[in-house]
Amino acid sequence: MRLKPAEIAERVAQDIPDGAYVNLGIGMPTMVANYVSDDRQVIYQSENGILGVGPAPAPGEEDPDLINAGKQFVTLLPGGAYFDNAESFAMMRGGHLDLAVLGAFQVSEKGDLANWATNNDTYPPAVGGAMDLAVGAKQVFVIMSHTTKSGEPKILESCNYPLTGAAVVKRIYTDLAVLDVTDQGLRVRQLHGDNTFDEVQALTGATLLPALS
Amino acid sequence: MRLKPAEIAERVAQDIPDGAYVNLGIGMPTMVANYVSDDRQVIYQSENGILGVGPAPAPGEEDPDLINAGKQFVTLLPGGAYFDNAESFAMMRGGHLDLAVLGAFQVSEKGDLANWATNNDTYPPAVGGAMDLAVGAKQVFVIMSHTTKSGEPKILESCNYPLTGAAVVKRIYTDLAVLDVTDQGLRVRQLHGDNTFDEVQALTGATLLPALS
Amino acid sequence: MINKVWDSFESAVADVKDGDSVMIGGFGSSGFPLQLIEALRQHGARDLTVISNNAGVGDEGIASLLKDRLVRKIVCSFPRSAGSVWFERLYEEGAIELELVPQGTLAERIRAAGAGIGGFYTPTGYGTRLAEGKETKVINGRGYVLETALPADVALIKAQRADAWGNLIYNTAGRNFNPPMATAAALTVAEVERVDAVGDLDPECIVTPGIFVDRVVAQKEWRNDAA
Amino acid sequence: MINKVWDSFESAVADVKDGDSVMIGGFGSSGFPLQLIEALRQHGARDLTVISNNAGVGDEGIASLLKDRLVRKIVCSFPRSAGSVWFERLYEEGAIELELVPQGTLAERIRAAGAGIGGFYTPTGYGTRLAEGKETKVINGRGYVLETALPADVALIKAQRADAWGNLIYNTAGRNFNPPMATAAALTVAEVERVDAVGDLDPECIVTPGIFVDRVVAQKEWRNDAA
Repeated sequence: MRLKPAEIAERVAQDIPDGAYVNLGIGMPTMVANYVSDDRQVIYQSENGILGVGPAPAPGEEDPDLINAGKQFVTLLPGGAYFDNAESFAMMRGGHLDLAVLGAFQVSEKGDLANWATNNDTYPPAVGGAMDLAVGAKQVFVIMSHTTKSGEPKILESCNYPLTGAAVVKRIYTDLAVLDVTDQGLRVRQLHGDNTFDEVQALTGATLLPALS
Repeated sequence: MRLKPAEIAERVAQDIPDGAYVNLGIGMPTMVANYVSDDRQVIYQSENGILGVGPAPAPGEEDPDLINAGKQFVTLLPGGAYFDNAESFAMMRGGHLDLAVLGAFQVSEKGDLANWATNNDTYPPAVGGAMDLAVGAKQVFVIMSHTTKSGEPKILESCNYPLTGAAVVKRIYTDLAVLDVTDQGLRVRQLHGDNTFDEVQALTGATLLPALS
Repeated sequence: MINKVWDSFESAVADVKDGDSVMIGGFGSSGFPLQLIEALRQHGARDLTVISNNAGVGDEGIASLLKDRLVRKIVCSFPRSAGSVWFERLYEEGAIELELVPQGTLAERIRAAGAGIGGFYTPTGYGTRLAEGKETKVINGRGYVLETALPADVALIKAQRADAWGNLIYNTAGRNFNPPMATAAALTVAEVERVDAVGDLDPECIVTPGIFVDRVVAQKEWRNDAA
Repeated sequence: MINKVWDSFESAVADVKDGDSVMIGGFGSSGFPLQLIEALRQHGARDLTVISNNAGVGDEGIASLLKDRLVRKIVCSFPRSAGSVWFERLYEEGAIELELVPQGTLAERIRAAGAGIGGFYTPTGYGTRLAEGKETKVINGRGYVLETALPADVALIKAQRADAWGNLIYNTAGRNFNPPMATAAALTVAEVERVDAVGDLDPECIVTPGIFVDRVVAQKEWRNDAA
């Protein structure tokens, strides 16, 4: 049983605490904001210089300068603030964000993250703010499909794509399971639906530890 | 013939160009602002985070937070701005100020500046912003008496007090003369009143070059 | 009297030289000095090094400089966006050099140049391909990469409001790279929506003090009707 | 709901521990968190390292901490002002350690700590006594000194206005060391003149975003009468 992307995002949202300062990466991570329950106040940062990112504006109400890292129009919540990119990345790198939720190509059992480049050298590389977030946030959660479209594992003993950061990922949310990166190795935190440990292990390129009871 | 401190300040003021961004050190340098002619617009920076420092406020009009580096109450000119100390010293160190006018204990013929500590080790040292200004401003002018109170030269082949910065001074304004620090050495730019080259040389601890005609 | 307001975009960029390094503010479509870029394109200085977060999309802005083959090298964090066809074409041809820099390192290198800092140790990129060949240092048990200041000959930036002293105020997320770039170039030119009277910008809210700005050009003529 | 407003200065500093490093904002008489300092003095934590631009004058503020002999070490740029009698007395006795740092280097080390920068190369102090024993490096022909980040356990800062999210706005030159210190400590406590409703501070003019601030205490009770 595989969760849909929106369902993985919903699962991540359950683990975002009230009052947290959070940066959501482009793509699937951005969906997480849709599922945080209304009784929690979460403050979203956008790398281009926004703290307190609000929902999309009503049509016709867009401020042409007010976009998020994914270049989508957004709004500012009351209590939000603007700053420049040097300050924004000082905030990120300086360990002030409680959490970054990022997509990934691959994650290793040590928490190494690969999410900026493949081994396809004919294509120009692009890194953006991924490396800064990876080393800067107090915790990094990864949200991704457990395997590639062709069924290859994306969770490995070591990444074979270029690293974004070494030993930075704390938890991995996939369509099959939730895994914690621990000093002992990758530990299953939750199996989705009726998935069994052995089924998830078979689709994982690193040895898993069973959930603690 | 020795100029009074206010007269030296007046002489410095003549050399401050229209439109210049200037930091005036504490003490005699601060007097320079009193003598800049009204047809020149000079923007003064204060290290504690002011650009566009204006004159002292009228009695009773003081803002308790609005002080200059010498802890005197000041005002802000229209067009001025506030910023924090990290930004203020970024501005100074980054070479954005056209000119710093500083006092000195000693200056060497190479333009070394000593203005923060003597060799009296029983007294606790204090440096403030002197070292940042010395290396940061595009030009450093020194304003000081030519000799100590006991008549010892303050302009020397090399400073025997601890340096504030090496090879940073461009011009020295004293009660006796104006001297330029050049690649060839210290060159007389102007002798005040009826002072002769030989009289000034006799009170200087480094070899002077005569003024260019 | 200090007056940094220039009449035209053309004159404000007329002394950009072949081979210059040019910072261009903006992030996505936000806070881009589009009219300054167009003036630079028409000016035609070649062999430029462009420093910006992106490498342009479509035919406009930075992409127009690439299309006209005025750019020898680009220093950026994210050259590959949807529609960055001119960058991709030149890159495939080997007609443009790319220096890829993590976004925060790019911003911090620009700030360092403006702040007189020669270099700094950042944890970003440590242990990755983007740190290869760079000096590293372990400080208090953590690994850091040495990155150096990145100055430029010219910065083209975009703000919302200015005054004749060059003070700048931005609009919402339109700040992005503009304030640090303003500090880091030998010549800083700001495209603004309007010019206010000196003293009309709140000194508590000025983001870029005028000392960092050499020239200001308004997008259209504007008179301080409130005065 | 996020509410960083605390009821009293006493409770806001109650968990400062013996041996902590404590940043204290302010420059001269401007932007000093005097009531937080008084609460810290009464709290009585000892063996403190104080990081501030000055070492106090008279009997008030930082000087009151020295007078009560709560401070083991002071990191500052200008300890010797007219009236800094307690610092001078303890220094003569050998009862206080002094780390003298050029003012811009002090501000930049604090900023570096808040910005995740491990260290940086500054030209300030190169070739002087204050660079003795430090690593140096010549970059593009200019000499630089390596300085490291300076974090703290606690920052006590002063602002003019705050909201419950911890956003801060300052008054004129009252910013000084307060904004960089806000970013550099594990626990940042702000003394403010008043607390406004969330959303009442202009997001274009907020100097310290609330993410850097843990606790806010108002100098007197204040209600948002405009609301």
